[in-house]
Amino acid sequence: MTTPAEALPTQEMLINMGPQHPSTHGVLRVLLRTDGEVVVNAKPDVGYLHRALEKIGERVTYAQFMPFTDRLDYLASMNCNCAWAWAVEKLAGIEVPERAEYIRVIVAELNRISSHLIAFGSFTADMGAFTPFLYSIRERERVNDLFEEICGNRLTYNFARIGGVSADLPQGFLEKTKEFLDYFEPKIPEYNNLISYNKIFLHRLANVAVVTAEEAVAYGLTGPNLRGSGVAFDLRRDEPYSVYPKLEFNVCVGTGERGQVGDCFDRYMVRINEMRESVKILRQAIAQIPEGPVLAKVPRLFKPPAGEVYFRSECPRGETGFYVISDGTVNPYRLKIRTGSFVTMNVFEKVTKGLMIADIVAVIGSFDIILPEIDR
Amino acid sequence: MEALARSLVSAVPAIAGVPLWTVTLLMMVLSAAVLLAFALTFGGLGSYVLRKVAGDIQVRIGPNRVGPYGLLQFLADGAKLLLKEDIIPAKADRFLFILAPYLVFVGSFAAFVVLPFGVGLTASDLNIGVYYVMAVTSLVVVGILMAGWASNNKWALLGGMRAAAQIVSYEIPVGMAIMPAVLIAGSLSLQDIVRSQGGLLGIFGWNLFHNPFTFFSFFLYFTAAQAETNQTPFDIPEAESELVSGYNVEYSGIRYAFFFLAEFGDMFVVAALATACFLGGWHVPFFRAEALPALWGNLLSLAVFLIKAFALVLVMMWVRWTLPRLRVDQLMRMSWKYLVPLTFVNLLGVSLWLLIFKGKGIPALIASLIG
Amino acid sequence: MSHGPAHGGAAMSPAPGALSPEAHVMVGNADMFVNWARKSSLWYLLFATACCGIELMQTGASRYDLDRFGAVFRASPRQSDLMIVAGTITHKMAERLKRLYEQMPEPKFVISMGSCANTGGPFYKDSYCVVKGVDLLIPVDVYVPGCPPRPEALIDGILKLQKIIEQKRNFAAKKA
Amino acid sequence: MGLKQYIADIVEAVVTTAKGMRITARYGVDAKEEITQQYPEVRREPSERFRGFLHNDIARCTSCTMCVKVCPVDCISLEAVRGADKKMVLASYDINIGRCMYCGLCVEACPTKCLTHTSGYEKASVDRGELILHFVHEDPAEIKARVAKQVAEAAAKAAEAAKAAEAAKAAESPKMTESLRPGKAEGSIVPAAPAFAAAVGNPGGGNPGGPKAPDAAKEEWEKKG
Amino acid sequence: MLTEFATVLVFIVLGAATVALMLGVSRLLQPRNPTAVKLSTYECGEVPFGSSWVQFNIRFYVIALIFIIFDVEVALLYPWAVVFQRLGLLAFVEAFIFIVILLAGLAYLWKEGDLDWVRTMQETPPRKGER
Amino acid sequence: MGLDKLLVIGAALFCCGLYTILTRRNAVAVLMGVELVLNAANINFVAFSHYVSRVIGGQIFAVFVIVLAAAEAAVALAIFLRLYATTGTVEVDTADNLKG
Amino acid sequence: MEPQAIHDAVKAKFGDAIVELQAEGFRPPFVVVAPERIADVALYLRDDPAMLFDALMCLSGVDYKDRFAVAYHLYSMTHRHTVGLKVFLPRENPAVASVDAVWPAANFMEREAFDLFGIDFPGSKDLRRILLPEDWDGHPLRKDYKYPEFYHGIKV
Amino acid sequence: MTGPADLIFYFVAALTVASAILVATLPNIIYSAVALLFSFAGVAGLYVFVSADFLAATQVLVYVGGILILILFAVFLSNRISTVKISNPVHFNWQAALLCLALFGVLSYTAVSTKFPVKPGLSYQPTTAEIGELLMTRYLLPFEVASVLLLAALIGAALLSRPEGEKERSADMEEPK
Ligand code: SF4
Ligand code: SF4
Ligand code: SF4
Repeated sequence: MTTPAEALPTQEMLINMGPQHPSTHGVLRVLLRTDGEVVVNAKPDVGYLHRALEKIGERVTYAQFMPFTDRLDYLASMNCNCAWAWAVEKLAGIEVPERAEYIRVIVAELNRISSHLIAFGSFTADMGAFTPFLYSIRERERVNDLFEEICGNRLTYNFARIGGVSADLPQGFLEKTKEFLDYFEPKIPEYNNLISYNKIFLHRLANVAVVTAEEAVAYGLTGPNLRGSGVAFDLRRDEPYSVYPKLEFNVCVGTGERGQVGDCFDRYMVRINEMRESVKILRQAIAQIPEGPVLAKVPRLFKPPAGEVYFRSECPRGETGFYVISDGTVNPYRLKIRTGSFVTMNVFEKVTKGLMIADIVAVIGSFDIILPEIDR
Repeated sequence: MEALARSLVSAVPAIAGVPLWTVTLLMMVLSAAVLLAFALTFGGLGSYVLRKVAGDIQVRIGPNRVGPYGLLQFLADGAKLLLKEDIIPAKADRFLFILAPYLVFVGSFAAFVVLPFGVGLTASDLNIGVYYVMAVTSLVVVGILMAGWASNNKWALLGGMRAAAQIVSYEIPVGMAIMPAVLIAGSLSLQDIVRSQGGLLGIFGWNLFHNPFTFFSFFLYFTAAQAETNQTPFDIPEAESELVSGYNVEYSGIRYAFFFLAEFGDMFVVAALATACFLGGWHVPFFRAEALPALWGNLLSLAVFLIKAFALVLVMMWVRWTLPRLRVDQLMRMSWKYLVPLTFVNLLGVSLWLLIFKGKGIPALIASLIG
Repeated sequence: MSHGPAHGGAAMSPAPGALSPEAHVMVGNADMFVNWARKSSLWYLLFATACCGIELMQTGASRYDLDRFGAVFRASPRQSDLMIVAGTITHKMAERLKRLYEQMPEPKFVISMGSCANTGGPFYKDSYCVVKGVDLLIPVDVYVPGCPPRPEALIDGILKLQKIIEQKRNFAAKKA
Repeated sequence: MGLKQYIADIVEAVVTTAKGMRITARYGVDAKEEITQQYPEVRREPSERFRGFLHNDIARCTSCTMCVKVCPVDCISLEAVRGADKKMVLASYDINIGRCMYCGLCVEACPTKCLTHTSGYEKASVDRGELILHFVHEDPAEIKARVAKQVAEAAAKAAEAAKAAEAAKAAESPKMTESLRPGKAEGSIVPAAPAFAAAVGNPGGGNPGGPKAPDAAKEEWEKKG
Repeated sequence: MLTEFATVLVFIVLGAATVALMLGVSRLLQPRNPTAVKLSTYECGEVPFGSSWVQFNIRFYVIALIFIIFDVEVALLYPWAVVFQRLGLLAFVEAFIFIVILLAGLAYLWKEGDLDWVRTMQETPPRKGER
Repeated sequence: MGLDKLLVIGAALFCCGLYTILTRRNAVAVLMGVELVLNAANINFVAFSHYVSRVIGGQIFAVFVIVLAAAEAAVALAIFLRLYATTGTVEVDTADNLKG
Repeated sequence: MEPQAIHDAVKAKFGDAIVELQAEGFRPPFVVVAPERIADVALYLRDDPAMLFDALMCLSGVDYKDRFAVAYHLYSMTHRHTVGLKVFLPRENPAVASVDAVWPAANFMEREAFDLFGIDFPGSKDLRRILLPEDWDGHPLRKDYKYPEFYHGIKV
Repeated sequence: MTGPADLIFYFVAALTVASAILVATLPNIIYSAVALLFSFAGVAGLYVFVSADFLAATQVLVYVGGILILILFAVFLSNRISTVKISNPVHFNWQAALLCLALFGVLSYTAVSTKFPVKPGLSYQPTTAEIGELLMTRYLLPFEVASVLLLAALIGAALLSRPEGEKERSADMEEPK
């Protein structure tokens, strides 16, 4: 350090951001190499919440794994529930009653709303505005109430079953859902007024951490993060499953409204708009839902035929894929879970080069990652 | 103060023998103690109000269990902090770590000296009042910078650096935005400034309505002051979601409490300054408090001043709970590219106005037109 | 802010040796006051790892509003009194948890929230990397069962903790 | 950046801020918007389907072990002995609600519907041992002994009634403990609740005393299972 | 004037004394149990890398440099503000020149980009439409 | 508090400043010394103006000295920064060497 | 394009490097590739205008008791078709060339497979444990994994 | 009112001088800077005693709030405390010390022995207005020159501190796993 060439006016700092940090959305650890406020390099370090779900999957039965999918992405447990059910049904070729499919779509979309609400809320909280966060949770509480009514839990639902859902909708559920939708729909423009188009907020997000469409595809981004980069790809539309083909909805994409396509603001806006679309889907689903049974006959000791299936579905954080290998016994032979957040983390290091520390927070928030999905 | 002491000595025969300076000193200490108590309570109650306001805005209740309506919350918080272990990290620079809270607290508390709480209620009406406040608050910067550096913690260092750069940048607009009041009053003394805003129904004499430029000045000042006190959207030095808790991240227990108190003290000083310079200070709307007997006049004007100042504090909190946070570079940009030029232009505007209209404001002009 | 109590506390500092009845009362009062302050101002460390963290957030949010009890979150352990371990603790995380706990100033309390923190919960049986209960790492004051515990349950846990704090003997114990 | 842009920026910032502040002000002023529920006083009744703590109506439980088998995390431990009338008699039925994930699989599986979710969810406790719910309140050893006696008596009766050879055969296996999970059976013979709590409890919350020594913690852990 | 400033001194002393007193009281009352880990530096639960006392980024510094110049300017303008009304046009013209000269400096810095924080080292990718 | 005492204080500050300038090799420390010297000068100005000349001119002078000091500090520290950036050291001797 | 057709096309191009097509019971079907050629096949699949598999959906390690496998699930955003690739690796020193140069998405997934199965991916830009601590023993998703007793003094 | 005022004066004077001595002698440059803070503040206090209230505030504003912060920044910026204890080596320098002491002796002797034409009857007047007026009238030229000087300093400082080219980075910390 004594030779002049080395001793330069600034020195890089190596900072641990996380695992306990208010805005790493859990226990993500980011290793920041900064030059003052400018981040030279940000390496994500994950695994602090690795709970061995895949190993557990090999040791429990197909039905028993259902509650664990709740914990896969706890902000969107319903989506994961249904994804697992769909995956196993695909593996075993089970026909699901239509009403069950509708119910699944309803709960999945409701959960998408509540998950995006958290994404929106925690993102704004990361940006320093704490109030919208609490508003979003206020709305979320109502969804939670609905869920509690339908399956008896607020967060970990364990609602779907292989071959259907665990119970029919309770009395008056659809009405209450409609009520919620009526309540919720005007909130979205309110959010926009409150914060989305706030000048400060815009400035914080526009043109920050741009992920181009090519990059997004190459890095395997999915879900809102992919769409935020302007790629109109939505599994619900492009690889339809369940009753989604019968439902009318738009695929929201980032438009570069206030900056470049694929910046943080686009990703954020995609989520806000998707909530609208979900409301639309829900209204249709509620109108269309048929009567009938909700659970197909599935033997108690369920043994799917041997085979390998990769099933993916559109979860709020991107594609959640289950790669299930069955050897014909009651347990999956191998279960690999591909999640949106895990893949997203891969691009993190690339897009954060040269940003500022405050932007790191914005990037984490705009990717809407969730740790159990990363670490499983 | 000395005159007061002299009159006291002559009025009360019992203390006639006591040297004048002792009485003066005692009175100083007394006034300081009163203000200290006020500053401390304000810190406590301010935090309570902050949480209540937050509660209201966030559709919840806020503290309501500790004491009636949660009013004793601040007492509990304070006592708890007092009884809490305070940690000086082993790697920290002990001396500076200990020194920093002193600087920060003293810097913010010393500003209370000149605040014109009422007709005659000023601890010491320095004739450089406004200027003095600006000067003495720079101690806070040094304190914060020191706290950040001494902690030997990267978040704290970043926070301290940010704080220093921020407060330093916003000192210019603050100083500039408040200058119109000085221009109008022709004095730096806060009491003079307040007095210059009397008359005209007590409202239209306010500098706020003096002319369009002063109107803008007020908002410029308020914005810059929000930044000087590290309130959202300018709270980057302690940005919870970025820097964990900024320059005070390593401070615990009572040491932390002093930063906290200083922050609220600053908030009050800023609001009081805005009140004094733009909102007519202790002038009671539609009423002349000076005309009342000294005691009542003082009490009434004190109440009015506090109400105005608290209202401003509330607005600050309201802003705080609404807006997101700026990024460092945007913060600097905002100061240097927006506030600084605007305050300069504004200052020229005010002075031009004063020049053209012979120091009269719009309401005065209208009044003279009418009658 | 805490001007008054400061003096009060100083006057009631530890009584030496055997307590006279008077001193007993005083120590008792001081204890009461101290405990009241501590229980009324439980600032919790923002430490959430998994699903329970969401419930923790929702408990702090508008509907359940932990702030009512004077409990607000602090991001820095230096300023917090209470650690609510909300969520799964893996072995990779264990050391960090311990360090964070250690870095909190005395007196400090721990609530273990949810099955994962209590016993490892859903990951008790088959998971190779989950710590089977945070009490293996740090002393826990209150266990709140649930997966995740409802916000009410967590508040119940906090109330329970407040009761525990109420019974603490600070001054008498300090001398002993 | 032209002057026009400059002014437009300022105006936009002011306008959007004002918009946001109007919204927060509305919420701030409107008391009706407040949604806080004052929990300890106002306890929100959970929905009908709420999956709270488990409850076993042991009178109806047939010790069929379905619940134990279906539970993914082994939090039910059940011991039963075959009674005199060939029915199983529960010797102990414990649910570790500190480990349970409230998934409801066991309830779904229970054939007699005696296992139910209650709407209870508050059970904050200072001791991990308290989180194990015991549904059979007698000492399992006693029950076993009693049942064994009954069985023996029954067997004796049977022996009296039946042929001597058969009677002798019956006497060879006086009791038969149903160990559901072979590995667990030893561990699941827990002492009665109070004794257990006393054995592992950390009296008074054990704070602030710094962390427990790792050995002690480990021991405790082993005890708690 | 001396008494007035003496009040300031009293305030400062009293303020400092309060801090000292509270620290002292707290010291008496607080439980203390310093351990090595407790005294270690907090960094989100990790062991920090090295010390945080590193050289810092230059940008903060440039801001301070600019600040000090303007600070002095503000200091010079205050006496002007006090006498402005008395002196009238003369004062206005003088201050105008004074301010304009410094604003010119600010404009120069603005144009040269010295007021901009080093924003980012990211190159901005070209605009891409939807595909 | 008389003129002589103030002058002695001024002298003391001046000497401290001088000592700092003479002994320190760190450029920033040297700057600190310079500031002390300037302060000493200011004290003298003000003291004389207060006790002797009775006009405020001395204070004006002091104001200008402060202005100068600020400008000097800004430029000096900027130079120092530049120096540091190019040579990697803050020691004044080294700077001398590099010059030659 | 149907997997069968894809298989045929790849087979035509790479010949022996393509071992078989696992179709029955496999959704999507797998084209089994010899481990040595995986990088070439991947590159071909990504760049050939008829294939354009620009997205690697999933990369998973599998332990088939007698051997390991790495399964790649590919998707083409352009043609909207999907196929699986699979390579079988020996149990001893399983290693297959990294494809993170082809699909950057592979990096994290390969790290995961490395972490949990101990499959080596030579050529990867950054192959470290990802989920487990650096000093963890063994690769837990292997079928023969023994749970450790203690980790850093804490019972597992 | 001589008693207490004198006492305070001596106290402030002692503070100023003592801090100045610490500035000169403390080995740690950051502590030097802190001592400088007190020295500056003390000088401001002294100004009050010579009826220079505006100057006192300016002293605090510019020196403490400006120059000192600049100095602190400079110290933080330029020193690698991670490796070297911040400081500059102070070898106690006999010659310099002697020189300074001698100088001090001469100066203070002169100060004490010279009979300055001290005018009797001290007055403490607010000075701001007077300063303002003088600045606008008699010292107009210096006032405007000051602005040009500040402009020059501003531009000069900015030019000098502008980073040129790509900085090389020094990474003396191990990249952790
Ligand atoms: S206890 Fe349940 S809800 Fe809580 S973290 Fe563990 S799995 Fe998630
Ligand atoms: S609810 Fe689930 S975890 Fe709990 S005992 Fe029943 S099956 Fe086991
Ligand atoms: S499933 Fe029901 S009946 Fe069977 S053992 Fe369990 S609780 Fe008893």
